[in-house]
Amino acid sequence: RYEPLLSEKSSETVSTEDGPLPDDLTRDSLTLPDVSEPELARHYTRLSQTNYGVESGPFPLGSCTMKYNPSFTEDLAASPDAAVHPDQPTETTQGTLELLYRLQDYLGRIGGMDAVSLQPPAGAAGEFAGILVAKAYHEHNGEDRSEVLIPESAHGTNFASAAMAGYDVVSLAGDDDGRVDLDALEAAVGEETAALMLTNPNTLGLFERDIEAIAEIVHDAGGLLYYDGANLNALLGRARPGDMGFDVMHYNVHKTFATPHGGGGPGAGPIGVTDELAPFLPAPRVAESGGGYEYVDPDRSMGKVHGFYGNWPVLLKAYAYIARLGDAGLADASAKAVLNANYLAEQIDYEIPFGPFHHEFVASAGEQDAADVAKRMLDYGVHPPTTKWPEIVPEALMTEPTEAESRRTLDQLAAAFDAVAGESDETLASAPESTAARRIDQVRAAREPRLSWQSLDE
Amino acid sequence: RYEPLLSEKSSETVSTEDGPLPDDLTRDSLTLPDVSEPELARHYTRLSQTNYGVESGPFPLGSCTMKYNPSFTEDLAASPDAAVHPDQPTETTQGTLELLYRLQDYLGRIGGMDAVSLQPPAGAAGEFAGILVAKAYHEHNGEDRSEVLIPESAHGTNFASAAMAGYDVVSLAGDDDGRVDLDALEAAVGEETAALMLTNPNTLGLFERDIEAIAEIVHDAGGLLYYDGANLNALLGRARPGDMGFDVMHYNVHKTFATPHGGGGPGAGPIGVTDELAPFLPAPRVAESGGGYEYVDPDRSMGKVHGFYGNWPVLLKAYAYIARLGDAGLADASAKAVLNANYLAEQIDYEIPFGPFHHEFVASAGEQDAADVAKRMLDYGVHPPTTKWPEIVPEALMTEPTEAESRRTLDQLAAAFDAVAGESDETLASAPESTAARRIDQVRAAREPRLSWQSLDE
Amino acid sequence: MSEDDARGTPYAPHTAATTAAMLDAVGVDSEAALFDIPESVAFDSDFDIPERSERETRSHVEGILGRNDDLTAFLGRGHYDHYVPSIVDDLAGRSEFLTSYTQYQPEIAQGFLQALFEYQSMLVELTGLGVANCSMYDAATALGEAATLSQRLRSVSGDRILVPDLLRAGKRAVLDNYAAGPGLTVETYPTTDGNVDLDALRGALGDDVAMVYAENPTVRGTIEEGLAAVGDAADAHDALFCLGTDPVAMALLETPASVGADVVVGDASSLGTGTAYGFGLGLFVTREAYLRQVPGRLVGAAEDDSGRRAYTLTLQTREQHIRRERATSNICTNQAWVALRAAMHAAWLGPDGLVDLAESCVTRARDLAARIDEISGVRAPVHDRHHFREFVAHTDQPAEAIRADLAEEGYAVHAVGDHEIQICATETTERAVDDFVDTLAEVAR
Amino acid sequence: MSEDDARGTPYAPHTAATTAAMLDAVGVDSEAALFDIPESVAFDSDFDIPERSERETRSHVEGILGRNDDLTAFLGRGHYDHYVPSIVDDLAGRSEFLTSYTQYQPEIAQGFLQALFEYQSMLVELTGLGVANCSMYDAATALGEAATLSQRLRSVSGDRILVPDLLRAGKRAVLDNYAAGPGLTVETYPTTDGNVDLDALRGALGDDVAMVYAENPTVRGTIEEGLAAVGDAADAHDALFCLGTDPVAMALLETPASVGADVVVGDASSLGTGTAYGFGLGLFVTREAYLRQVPGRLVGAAEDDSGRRAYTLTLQTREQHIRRERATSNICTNQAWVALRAAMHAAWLGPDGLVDLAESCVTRARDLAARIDEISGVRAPVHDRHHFREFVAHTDQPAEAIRADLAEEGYAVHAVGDHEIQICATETTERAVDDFVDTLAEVAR
Repeated sequence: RYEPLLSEKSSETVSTEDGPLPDDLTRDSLTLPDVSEPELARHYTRLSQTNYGVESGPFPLGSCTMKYNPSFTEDLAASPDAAVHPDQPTETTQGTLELLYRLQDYLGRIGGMDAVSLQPPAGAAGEFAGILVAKAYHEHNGEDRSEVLIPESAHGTNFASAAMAGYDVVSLAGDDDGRVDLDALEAAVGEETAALMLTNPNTLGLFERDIEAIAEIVHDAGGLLYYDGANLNALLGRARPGDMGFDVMHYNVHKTFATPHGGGGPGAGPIGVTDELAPFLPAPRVAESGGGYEYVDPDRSMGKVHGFYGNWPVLLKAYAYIARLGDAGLADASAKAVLNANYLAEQIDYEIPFGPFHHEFVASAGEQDAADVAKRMLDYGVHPPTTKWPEIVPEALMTEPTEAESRRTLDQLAAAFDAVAGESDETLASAPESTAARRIDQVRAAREPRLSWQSLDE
Repeated sequence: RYEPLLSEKSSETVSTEDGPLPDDLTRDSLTLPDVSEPELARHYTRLSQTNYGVESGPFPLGSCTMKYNPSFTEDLAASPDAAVHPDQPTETTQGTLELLYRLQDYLGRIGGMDAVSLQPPAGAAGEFAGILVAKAYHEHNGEDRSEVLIPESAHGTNFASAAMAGYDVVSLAGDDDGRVDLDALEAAVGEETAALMLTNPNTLGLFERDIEAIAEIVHDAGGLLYYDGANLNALLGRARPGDMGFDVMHYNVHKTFATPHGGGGPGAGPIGVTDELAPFLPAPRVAESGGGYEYVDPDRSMGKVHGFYGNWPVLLKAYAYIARLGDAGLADASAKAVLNANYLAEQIDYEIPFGPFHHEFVASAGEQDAADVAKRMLDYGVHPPTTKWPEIVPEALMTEPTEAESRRTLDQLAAAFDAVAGESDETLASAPESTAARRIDQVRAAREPRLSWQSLDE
Repeated sequence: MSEDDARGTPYAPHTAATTAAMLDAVGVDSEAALFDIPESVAFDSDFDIPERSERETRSHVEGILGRNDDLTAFLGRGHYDHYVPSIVDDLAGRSEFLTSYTQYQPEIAQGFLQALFEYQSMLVELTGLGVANCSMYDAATALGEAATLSQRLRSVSGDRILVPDLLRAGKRAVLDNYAAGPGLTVETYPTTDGNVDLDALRGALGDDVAMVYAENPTVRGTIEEGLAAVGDAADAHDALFCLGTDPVAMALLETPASVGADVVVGDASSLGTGTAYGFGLGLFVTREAYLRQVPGRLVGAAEDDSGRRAYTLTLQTREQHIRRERATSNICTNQAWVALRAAMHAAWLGPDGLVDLAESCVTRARDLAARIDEISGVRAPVHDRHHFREFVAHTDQPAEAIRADLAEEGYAVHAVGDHEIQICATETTERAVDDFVDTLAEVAR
Repeated sequence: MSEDDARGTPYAPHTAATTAAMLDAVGVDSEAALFDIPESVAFDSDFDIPERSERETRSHVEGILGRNDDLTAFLGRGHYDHYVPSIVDDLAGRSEFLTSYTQYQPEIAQGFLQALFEYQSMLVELTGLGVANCSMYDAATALGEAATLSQRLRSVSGDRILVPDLLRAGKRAVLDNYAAGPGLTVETYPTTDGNVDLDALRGALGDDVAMVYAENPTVRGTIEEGLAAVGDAADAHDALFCLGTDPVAMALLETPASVGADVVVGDASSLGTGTAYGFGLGLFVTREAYLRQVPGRLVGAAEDDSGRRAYTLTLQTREQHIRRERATSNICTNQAWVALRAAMHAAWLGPDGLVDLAESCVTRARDLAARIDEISGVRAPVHDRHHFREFVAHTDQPAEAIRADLAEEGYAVHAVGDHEIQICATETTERAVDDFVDTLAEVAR
């Protein structure tokens, strides 16, 4: 089932001479694949057949929330009315602005935040924007704080985003129960503390029960509390970051609001803030004005994190999802996500050291290599969990079935887990055997990088 | 990779009591599968993965013309402007009527016909309608002719359609070269002859070189000449049925004009006729009138073959295809279809007894069983040709690659043919071995019919 | 592929060089040399059809379609608009389904076969009868096929087909053509207040009747109240009882089996397709006893060599490609993909959703009729019956004038009598109902 | 699934009975019992967001979007509308692509990996440079990443970034934020008649410059004529030369490699996406020497256990999920699916089609400028340069008034100066050009 590269099918070199430009302004020629539409259709159809999506089967990737992506939101995003140029005057794009305004409003209500910016084009961009908001706030207050505190078990993006914003990162060890260690926090916090970034429930699926105490400690030191929205799917309608004391947060719309992951993107990472931080949000935001909508630049905006207004089609899909589900649907989505995680955990043999967890749990592969367990699970026709992270659980199998799975599918997943749990290291090491590609030599791929078809000839 | 039936996943019985109707007008309950949208999406995604389409690989089904179906025509068919109720007043559906009018016109030019009806919803319906037009014509002329002549090698629908119209079918043996035997025709034709139905090129891919003599013989006897448009894809821009002396014809838009086969349908089978037969066409037709369009019933219409106006979305796609290709594209499609058939024939080992052929050829599997050859070809990842028909070629492999295939794909196809040609009967009999289902016991399926999931419990 | 560069079909991959090489391999020096067409019938002119880029073609066709007026259609009478969920387009549009062929190689067509098997099964549940085929063209041709079926059954004699006097003209015209071949004549029986006039039907019946046809709901939207008696009356004369209906109606109304129907026909495109200018999906369901005489394709469960369940087209000896002029029908290409869509839509709704939808067809028609009845100059419904989706209203003004005035205002209704309009209400026109009622009140006075 | 029957998310399969059984299996008696949330932070109110059926939601959202005016936009300046063939939607919309995750399990993600590898390869051909990543968010963030890259290279020192004075404000604002972290300052250099003022740039350069940024075509649509000299000037001070462009322009203009570019950034969503309110696809291509410092994901060719070629994400130790605060960037979710679409579109066009499209960008702008230059009260193009897609026109009337008057008439242009409007012409506005010119002639006099 090997599908040749486009370049291996047919390639053509076209001269750019005799065109409308003088030769010294043009390239000499262009060489690219040259295939007909029927060949193109087969090429990508076949490629798709070796790719696994949410509609292919269960996809219990912890922290990634691979929930079902409703088809109707794609239709709406493809609507000609949604195809607007960003420089069109706002009086002619009232529909677009109204939708963005409504989404700002809905997200604010869902997160318990006073003001929302939709500009960040992904979760990490939301972190970067949110931290820059915090930085602008501190600077406006004449404070030059240099550190961002981040629990050891947090998403890697937290660390990278804080660093990109120019902060020193202080990593916080957790307590024995897998949560923030208040003593360690007290010890780390201080006048250099710009913010603490926290996911809640955390990456073990545990709710940070001491969140109010945490907020108090950080706030007392003059720091801000940043909420990483990656796990918001656990809490919809049950708890809101704003009510817990968070000052800034980002939403991962492809995790919480069912926009498709697209093989890695696009996402969108709106941020929400308290009133106090609203003047520092990215420019512009949508405001209501005399029955219509307009863009306004926040007074002390931190600037921009996207050349235009962010990932509009993704935001549109997220709005449609929220408008479809409403209060009852959103709360039910979280309830079923948590029920599914707990039910699945109940069925599998691997040990789960921490709990009570919510929408995801982290099992330990014990003596087995978690990465090998994942490869072997592919042979059972299911997607494996996230592996080897967070490191607090040895050989972690970070599992999040989402609300979309039926009991029947959860039972199948459990059967796959348990079958692999009983297999030998040799079997695991040689897995997968039933996939389009067998185990791939990643070490060599990195040692001898070949990143284009041009490099294959070398 | 077995995918359970919907009914095996989840089933629910719903009572219809307490509804808006008295109980004596309603059923008691309804039992149907009850699955969520994510489960539904996976069900049909998985089913699709066991199905082979034109974008899966080569599809050289002789006589079926599995050409590439351009994606953009689907978008046009899904346009909200195309979603019109058939009873809307015609002054409000001028767009729909204009498109139908233009298609009537284009098809007339392509077939060399004076008048076209778009009503028949498939090729066989076109045959039925065309023969009824002929019948109405004869009856109008006070003639009560009882027979339709059909070459032995014709499509089965020709026989069935003539019979459905109340005609006796007279089957004509072919000559040694695989064409109409003029002597046999002379012998068969007479005052009972209502029509001769003919495909040209015929099912062996051969052009009926004596078509003018054939027309003369039939016309001299007072009969009409009917053109089965199944093989029109061979002739676009090179020859037209109307110019050959045909009086009535049908077009298979899913063969010639690239509308998708849809796993068996829908198709559309417009018919074209000479001026003489135009008054007998199905009612209504679209006519131009004062810059607009209207429906008119032909004076002596044979009636209707579809409750409304035929398969509108299919007609729309066919129009879009013709409008895209234009003269040059249509002629090139035929040229490349014929080139591909001849090139492929050149590469394969199986004997091809008749020629020169056009867009398709019929090879003989010789000592092998053609049906087994087909099953074995599946193991090579290609779709096999049509088999065991026409019967004039022993163990026929009726092969039509269409214009869509590249030389590279034709070489792959030839390799599959040739590999199978060298294999043993045992290997062939146990094929396929690499498909989602192995060889299926059709005899038992027919002997013990189980046609619903309800029957599986019995 | 480029716009300025078209030299032939964009859907063939041949470069000039490949074409030359292939001609070489074949041993000819031009494409023309491959055509064995006598000079005297060769076409050496043009169709005069311009070629266009994909973008230009879209723009051209969209321009034409844009000339349709944007009406809100309260129209029914055999073609109904129900909301089709996006997922149907998404899944049915997958090329493995859309571009596949009839399942003559079942080993690589299991997916479509299973989907059609499920479609058949849902119709079996909805009708209570044993055998559903996997589609005819539309309701009219399915009715025609039912008539010819009656002629192939040894248990049935006679050459008269009885249909209601209100039968839609297009359906009747198709039936006439199907009936003529085997020498059947079609006659009407009277209706009373929209429904079968049972006494009159009994009077028209005789042993020379091969089939009695009735519809539920009727073309005027009324729900029949004595279908079992119609079935009994037909049965008493060894005539088939053929019932016309649709899958949404069947989800709520008496099952065809329970009223003695021998054949059920109708249009199932009310699921999965929406308004498409009469584009249909002929459903055809009958008793198991008539299995060998069923027209069209049938999917059956089977086993493969490894003993696992598989699906296949079956009983093909009934069909034209094998039995030729002795086939049960000439149908070959059918509406398989439309059936796939209908099955998807039904599965999406589930039994709850389907029953809810059917109930809303009753309540929407009832509620709209009640509102319209308040309008001065209009009386609705004309028929003192329960209704499904649609109803007839009496107008003091000429119906044709009302229809035309409404069209001016952007609404379409049927004019079905000198002073009778017919109105259909489904969820897709929900948002327009208030304005429609106001507009009707204005034009009707 | 039914409209009247919503009780929660339609995208979870649980019936009440299953939920109960599952709670039972877990050993709790309610869903609430599964939540470990302190009372004091529990949310016990409502969002006050109504639930809607799919049909109602579509209607609701379409209603909102319908409030956008139907303008013909002659707009560019970084976001361009080229015709995207249907097949791109069809293929990219396949759920195996659209709903898949980042390819951390390459064995079941070969299709997407190969497509991204092909995307990278096409960019390598277009730029002439060795390493393309498989996407950033947009042109602005790609430029920001280029700036931070300059700080990670040992061969580069300095903390000043030079950008043209005409740089779009939004891009500049993003760059400022990316630059601030590593302590870079962004400064502008002057342009002359739209293009780089080489002498002025040379004057601004010094060994404290880390990167020089230029665009080709420029934001005003002019084509640079001396980029190799810009590259040389930057090189003389060991500064990176970063070039902003897009894949359509690169098909025709001098290759970035040939003018000495070290990094190429820009927006590739001009292929595959069309107008989408600034939705972008950041392209990022650089020299092989900088490979280990590249931000974002990279797909590489590899072998699997059976020795066959396979593809995988590679060099992941550069990335945040492994290297955390020492990563080359924080980017995680990128624009992979948009890159897939761009690659499909490029493959559909082929080299012929892509060069044709690029040439039409030159001729359409030139021809439209010439026609507009005929209009009384307008002079075009303002810059005495070759143009790509767009150009600036001088208007005797205030530009803002012209812009507003055109908007009234259904046309959008940029007002870029007191008496300067900017106009972009691609194939998608072809049919509107005549009317647009007439309208401009009316409002401009």
